[in-house]
Amino acid sequence: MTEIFWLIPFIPALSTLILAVFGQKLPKKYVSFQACFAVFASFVISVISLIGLLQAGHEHSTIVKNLFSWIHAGSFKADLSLQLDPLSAVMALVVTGVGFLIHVYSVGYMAEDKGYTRYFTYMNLFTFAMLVLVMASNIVLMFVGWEGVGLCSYLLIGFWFEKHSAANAGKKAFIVNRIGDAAFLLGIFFIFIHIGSGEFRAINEAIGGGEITQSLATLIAILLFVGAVGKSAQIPLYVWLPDAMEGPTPVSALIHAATMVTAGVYMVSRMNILFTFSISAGHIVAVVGAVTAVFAATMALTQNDIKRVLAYSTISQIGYMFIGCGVGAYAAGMFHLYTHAFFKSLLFLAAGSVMHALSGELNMQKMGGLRKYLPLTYPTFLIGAIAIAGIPFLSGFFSKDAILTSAFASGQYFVWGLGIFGAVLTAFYMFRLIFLTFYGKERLEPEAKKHLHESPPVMTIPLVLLAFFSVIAGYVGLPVVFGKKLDFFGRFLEPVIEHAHEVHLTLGTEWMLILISVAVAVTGIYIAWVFYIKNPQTPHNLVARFPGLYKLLYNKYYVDEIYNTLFVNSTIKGSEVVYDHFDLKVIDGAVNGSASATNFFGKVLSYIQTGLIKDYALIFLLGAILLLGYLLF
Amino acid sequence: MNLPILSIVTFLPLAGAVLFIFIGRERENLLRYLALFITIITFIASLYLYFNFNAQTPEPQFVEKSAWIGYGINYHIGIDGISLYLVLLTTFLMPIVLLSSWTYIQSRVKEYLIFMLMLQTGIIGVFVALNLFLFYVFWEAMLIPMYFLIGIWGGRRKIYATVKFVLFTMLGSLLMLVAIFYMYSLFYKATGTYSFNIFDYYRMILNPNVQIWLFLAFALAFAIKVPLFPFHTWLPDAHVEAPTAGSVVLAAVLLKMGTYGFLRFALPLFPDALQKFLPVLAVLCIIGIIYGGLMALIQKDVKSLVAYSSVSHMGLIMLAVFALNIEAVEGAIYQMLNHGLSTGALFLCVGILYERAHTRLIKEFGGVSKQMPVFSAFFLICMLSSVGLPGLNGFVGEVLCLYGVFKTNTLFAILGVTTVILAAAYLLWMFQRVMQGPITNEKVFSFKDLRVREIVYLAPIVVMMFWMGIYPQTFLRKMDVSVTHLLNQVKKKEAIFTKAQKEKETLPPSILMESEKHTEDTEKEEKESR
Amino acid sequence: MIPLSYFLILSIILFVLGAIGFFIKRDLITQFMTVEIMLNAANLAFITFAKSAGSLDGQVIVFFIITVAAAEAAVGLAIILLVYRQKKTIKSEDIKLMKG
Amino acid sequence: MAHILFFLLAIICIGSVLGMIISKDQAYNALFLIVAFACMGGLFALLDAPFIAAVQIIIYAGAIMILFIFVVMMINLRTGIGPEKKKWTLYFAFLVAGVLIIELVLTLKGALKPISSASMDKIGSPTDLGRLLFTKYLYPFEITSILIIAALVGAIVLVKKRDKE
Amino acid sequence: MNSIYALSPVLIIVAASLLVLLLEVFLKRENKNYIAYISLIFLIACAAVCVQFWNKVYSYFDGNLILDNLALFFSFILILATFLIILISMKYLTLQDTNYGEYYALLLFALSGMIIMVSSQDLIVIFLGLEVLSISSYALAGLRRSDEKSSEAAIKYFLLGSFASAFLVFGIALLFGATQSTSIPSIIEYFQSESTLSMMALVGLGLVVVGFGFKIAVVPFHMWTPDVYQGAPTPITAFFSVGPKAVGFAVLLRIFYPYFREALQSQAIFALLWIIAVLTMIVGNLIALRQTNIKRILAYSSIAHAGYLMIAILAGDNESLVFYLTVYLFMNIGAFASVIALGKKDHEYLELEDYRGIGFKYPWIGATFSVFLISLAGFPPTGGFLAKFYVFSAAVRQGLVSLVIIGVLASLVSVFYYLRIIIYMYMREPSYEVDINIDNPALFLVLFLCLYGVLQLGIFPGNILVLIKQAVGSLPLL
Repeated sequence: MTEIFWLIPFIPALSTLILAVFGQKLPKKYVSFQACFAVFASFVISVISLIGLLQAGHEHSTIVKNLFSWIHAGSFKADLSLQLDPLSAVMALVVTGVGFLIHVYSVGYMAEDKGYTRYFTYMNLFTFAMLVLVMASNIVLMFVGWEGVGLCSYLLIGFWFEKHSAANAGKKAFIVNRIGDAAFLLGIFFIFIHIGSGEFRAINEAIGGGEITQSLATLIAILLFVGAVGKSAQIPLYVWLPDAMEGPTPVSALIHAATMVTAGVYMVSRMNILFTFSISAGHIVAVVGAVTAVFAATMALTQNDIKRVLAYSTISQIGYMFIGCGVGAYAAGMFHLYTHAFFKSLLFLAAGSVMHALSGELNMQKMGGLRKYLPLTYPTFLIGAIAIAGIPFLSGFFSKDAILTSAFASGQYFVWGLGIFGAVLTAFYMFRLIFLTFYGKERLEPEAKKHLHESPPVMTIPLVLLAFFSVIAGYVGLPVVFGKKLDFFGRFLEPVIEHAHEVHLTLGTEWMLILISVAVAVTGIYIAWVFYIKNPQTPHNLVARFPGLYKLLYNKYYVDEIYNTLFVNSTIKGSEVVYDHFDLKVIDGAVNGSASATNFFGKVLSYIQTGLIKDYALIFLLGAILLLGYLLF
Repeated sequence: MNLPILSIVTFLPLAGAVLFIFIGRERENLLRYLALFITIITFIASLYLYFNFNAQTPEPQFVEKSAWIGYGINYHIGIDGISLYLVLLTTFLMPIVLLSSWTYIQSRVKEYLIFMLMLQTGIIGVFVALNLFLFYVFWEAMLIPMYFLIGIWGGRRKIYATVKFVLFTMLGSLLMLVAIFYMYSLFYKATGTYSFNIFDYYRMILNPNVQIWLFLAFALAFAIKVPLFPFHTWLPDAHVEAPTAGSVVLAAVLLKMGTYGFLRFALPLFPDALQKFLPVLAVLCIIGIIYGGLMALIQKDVKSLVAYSSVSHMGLIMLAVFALNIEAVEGAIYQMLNHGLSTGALFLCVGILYERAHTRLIKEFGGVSKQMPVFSAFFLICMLSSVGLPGLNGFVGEVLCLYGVFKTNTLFAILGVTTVILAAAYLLWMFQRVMQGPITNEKVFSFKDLRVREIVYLAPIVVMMFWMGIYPQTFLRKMDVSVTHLLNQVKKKEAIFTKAQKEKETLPPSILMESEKHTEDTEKEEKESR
Repeated sequence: MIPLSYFLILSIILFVLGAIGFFIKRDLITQFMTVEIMLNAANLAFITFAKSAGSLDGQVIVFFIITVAAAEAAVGLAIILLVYRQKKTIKSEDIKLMKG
Repeated sequence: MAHILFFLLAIICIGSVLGMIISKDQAYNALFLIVAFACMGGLFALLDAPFIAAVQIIIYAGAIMILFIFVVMMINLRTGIGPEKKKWTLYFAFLVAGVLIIELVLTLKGALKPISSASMDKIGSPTDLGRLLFTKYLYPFEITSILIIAALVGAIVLVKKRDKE
Repeated sequence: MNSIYALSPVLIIVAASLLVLLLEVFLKRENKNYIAYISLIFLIACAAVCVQFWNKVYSYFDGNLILDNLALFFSFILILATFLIILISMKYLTLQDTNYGEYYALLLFALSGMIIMVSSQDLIVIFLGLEVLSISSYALAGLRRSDEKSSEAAIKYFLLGSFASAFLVFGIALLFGATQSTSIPSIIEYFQSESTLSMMALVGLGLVVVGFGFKIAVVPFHMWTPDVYQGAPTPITAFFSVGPKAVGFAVLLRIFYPYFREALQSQAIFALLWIIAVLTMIVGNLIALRQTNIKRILAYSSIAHAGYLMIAILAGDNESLVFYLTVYLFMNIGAFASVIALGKKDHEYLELEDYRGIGFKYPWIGATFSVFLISLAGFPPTGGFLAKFYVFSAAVRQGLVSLVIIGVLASLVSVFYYLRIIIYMYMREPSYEVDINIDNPALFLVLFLCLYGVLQLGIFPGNILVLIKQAVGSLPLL
């Protein structure tokens, strides 16, 4: 039954094709139906194959389907072959599951948009690319998906291309990603040169067999990780993600929260053997993740754009996932990825529903007290917030805790510390968001207030479902304190994830850690409550106290500005100078110069031709004289 | 097979051109349809070549050989796995090009079509010729129709552009001619027989000191054609001024003649000199890649932007050629085809815009997608294929090229990879400024979306892009053997020469490989010369 | 007996004088005359060589050269007349319609 | 005796050539030319070429020069035309002359063979000349006829008045 | 076979010219064309007679008249040239009122002179032939009496020409002094026998080169060319650019081919010719860049081509030389014929400006002219390319690589000004009306013939090459 798993990516592909070719002719209803159905179908199949895997058990937990040989040139062989194993199964499930819900949500959200068909085409295309990414059995094919999702994010961010900002954001996203991809490509080359194959299994065996040296492994790992940094918006390549919020909100939910941005994490766990093999690479991953987690969180503190806050939170959450991978707890990382998919997309969709209600308002300062107007959106949003803040018994809590625990266990206390600090911040800004939006006095535009309304069921139902999952999703991977065998998730992934650092902590420490993380979460929320409910003046006082710090945070550390001046503008200015003064003046000048020089000589010579007989005779005589002279001497 | 299929493919267009002379100039549509018909027939004929091509042998196939003028000048044509695709590319693009200029060319249609057809024969001839003389004849003859095409139907600075194009190209090719003569006389001295047959020349092992000069002459000619970095300035002018069709042919096929020349002549004939100059050339390629990209970034005219982009792309292709390993060379050939398709397609798109706006300045556009959604889809795909997005043709070639280069020299590859970023940068930026954003220039509101004709000629290219991106084996399969053979040739000759060098320190200008005996046509020459 | 080289030297001098004359004279007729001088110098040389070789060939050749001179004179003067009719001058400086 | 005669003729010859170069009046030039040719004839005689000498006097000094005189008269310029006045031109001319003379004279050394006295007396007699002319040099002789017709036609076609003019 | 028969080619031509002269007197002005037809018939007859002698080497008047294949081949070329010239002249003469019967007579005289030159080994005979040619040429140059330029051309050509022939005569004199002979074979013999050759002989040879250098217009003896070419009636210009050049090279071939075959390249004279060749190519092409008058452009181009031909002489490869001359005949006459085609009553269009848009107004003329120009520039698949190809490859085979490189660069320059004419014809919009007299069948016949010739020689030169092989095979190898 699992053999048909290879259909998973191709159903959306087919649907994309149909929509792309005939889309303009088809009725809206049908379009949305087909789009959603395609994703749903693949969802069903992935469920089936997951079950198949569970039955199959550990020994044959990896099925590879080689469709056809793609590129064969010399030693470079890459096939179009898909692979089903626990890792890809989980990812496929997340992608199709969450994807399906978001598709449904979009039906409502995009109802009035002119580019309706185009939107669903892109969405299906994205689903296809993402599935290829996760199910590829070799790294080149993975790269295909990798770039494919990049393309889709480009298209969907720039979906409203009439807006300069949207077009810009799309381009920015693509180019920044490309930087990572270039490194990724080099990594691939290294793998091919030294391992001779791109198949994951072959790579893993090779590394297991110690075919490559520690340092080489590190090099490759870092190159690949740069790719991941680009895709998953970590320092220093995170700058595109906040701008990506220019796209429709469901897009942000699907691509920039649930699936695509986490591809980096997936890739790292996919290559976990490599990353484990080279210790230093692991450290780098962990540190980058931790720093990003905090850094992004701090930027989230002062934002007023509801979606940007979520964007920064996404960055920081992915940071957590990388912490997990970095410290060798890939299962934890993946676990967080999986839970995060639910609650973060929930948050986005809820935010989208808020915007929908306020006819596109994004600024939290213009909201407040909405909870009575949005009876369904508010609780779902709240659930999401709680989940992400890491309050016990919701999904976020389990996954984040798993990560931090293993970070602590791995002895990288610095990382762990950052993680904890990040947790405080997370709790704070999430509840700042909640309070500013749903509590306090209404700061609405009168215009917006007129047609303030809860979203239609087609949008709210997905919210509810996601909220449900955000609550229960965590229970597939309970902490070890509840007994090893309850960590279904980790056990399920075991065949593909090797356990670098077995968690060996006393139960006491475990409990202690759990308490700490709970405590910080609560603190964060409390501070937020103090700031925005108890006495709302505090923020202003703080701003008054530390204006510099505030400006710094508010302007996101001026990173965008720095990048622009440092890379973008300098390149363009430089090129212009070179073009004007080198290309045109020197190179082309040489060409034209030689031509005009020739012409000039012609002119000079033509002066000799005076038209006077005597001069002609003179030249003649001179010629004769020289000739004779030459003969004589 | 008794039908001289290759000659038919080569000379059918020319025959058409001759036929045209006798058709009244006022019957323009008849002429157009006839030309289209001829080119399509040619394409079909060339498909025959593809399907009956035997991928197992490196030997040239569909060979036709007959005595012509004497002195080693024979009519000797054939194709191998390398030239096959370039021929196909040409025949495939020609009908498209004609369709693209269906309405754009309104004045002097007859002459236009005649020159187009002549051009096609010239180009195909270059790719199929196996006799150096024949090759040179086509190589030069091809200039004339191009000269007229740019010069008559070109833009404002058309005359400057076309003269620059012709003179620049001739500078190289004339020096190459001298080199050809030199080899000719060397061969004569070595064997006492005249021959221009490249297979005879392959058997010659030249003294490195001689090789250096000959190689430089050949390399210059081809480098100008490609164009390699310092010789590129004719390209933007020619592209900008040429009519759309001209630019397409120029970018898609003419530039390939340079790379093809390197593969067919410069590499196998002068391996030692090649080794000597490899670093220099590679560096030039690298500069070309980055420099071209940067220049493209800041062009104000869409066409010259694409022109510079092809400087960058061709740089990568040449770099791969010089990497001298199977992946790279196959990648290079594949990338030639890709570049042919994608850059050609980009020029077509620019042409479509130009037909509507009568300008190519980027700042005149903006928000065109809103008016022309279908067009923007096509444009997007072409652009992405040029960017090298996986799933489209560009990726396969690019990845093979870079991989091959990587194998021989990591540093070069790392520098070369920048093309991945730069290409994205300049093309996406251009796309954003032209197609996206709010509509600033009210002229844009009057734009009509693609006509059926335009879709008809863009669609096949796009289909090919996907095909070549998703199932490249169709093409890679058949070039394998030839490329391997080529590389072995290069290696083998080096080996033999070093052997000879060991034996005696003072070397004759040329040795002849003992292994093989004369090919039959040199024997014929012997008879003639007696 | 006069050494023949004298004659040769004389012929050379005459030849060169003729050449120079052609160069520094400014009227067509005299320029043509100088050419005649040059031809005669050549004649002198021929006859001297004939003498030295003791064969008659040289003299016969001279005979031909004289004929040539005559013929040239006929056409040449005709042309000069033609020019004069049109331009009303025989100054060679005035004949520079075409140059460059 | 012969020496004196030679030098006399030579000097007159050169002198008249110089005169021709210097003087402004074409008529004088023509006369100078006649003198020069006459001397040339004398020199021919000195070289045992009596027949050629005669021909020289008759054809050149006679026929051709008359032609020149005619033309000069027809044109009949009021003001004669002298040689170049520009200094540098003249210097240059002399320079050229010097160089050329030197070069040519240099060629002479060891070029001449001693005269074979045997053929002394016979040489130059009109009979031999005539015989030679109609045997060995028949072909060139015929050609001269073509030459002269051509010249004739050329001259006529150029100067003859056309009906319409 | 008796010598009268051997004289027949020359005699036929002369007879023709005399007949023409007679008819000129009796025929009325309007049907002067009959004269042309008669001369054409005679030319054909002459060619037919020449065919009889092919492949049999005769020598009469002890070597003064030899009818070897070389002589015959050149005679063919020259007769063909004259034939074409007469065809292009017919209409032209009536349009540009130069319609005298003497025109044809002189043309034929010139032809006879040339035939005499190519079919002789004796410098004196050659000199006489040269004079016949020159004198007729002087007259022909000045034949457009209505036009000042024409007579100016005549006087320039005449004075400088006679000046040059004085040098030639003096050179012959010196050679005679050194060798006691004027026949080329014995002179060559002298050059090869003498261990230390006397300066006199060498200088004599040098002066002979000067004399012929004038005729073939090589730098620095080329100064007359542009002016005379511009001033002379256009068909005559065409004639000058082909006939005398071919003859001059034929003579140089006779002198230098055997000479160089022996002591190749060590000779001072060789270096001299080398320099002359280079100068000629460079100067000719460079000055041509500046010209705006078609006839002047073609004049300078013909100078440049003389340079390429010198390369052939230096390479001692007569085959390529002769082939080049053959091609040159077709393409140059063709080019001039196209120029003539653009003329009307009492006016010729000779300035580049006049050529704006001609290519589309008169597509046939434009197309053919372009082909000739392309051939002159040396693009395949025209004869011009193959000709250059042979010359250069021969030179390279003789190791004259540097010379060839200069040659190709020079021809690169030449491409510019040839294409410039095409630019005017096709790529510039006409600024004023240009109307021409179209009904000129003879001319179009010539255009067609030349076009055919250029392409045939460019694509299938086989048969011609065979003939040429036979022709130069007859040269004496000492």
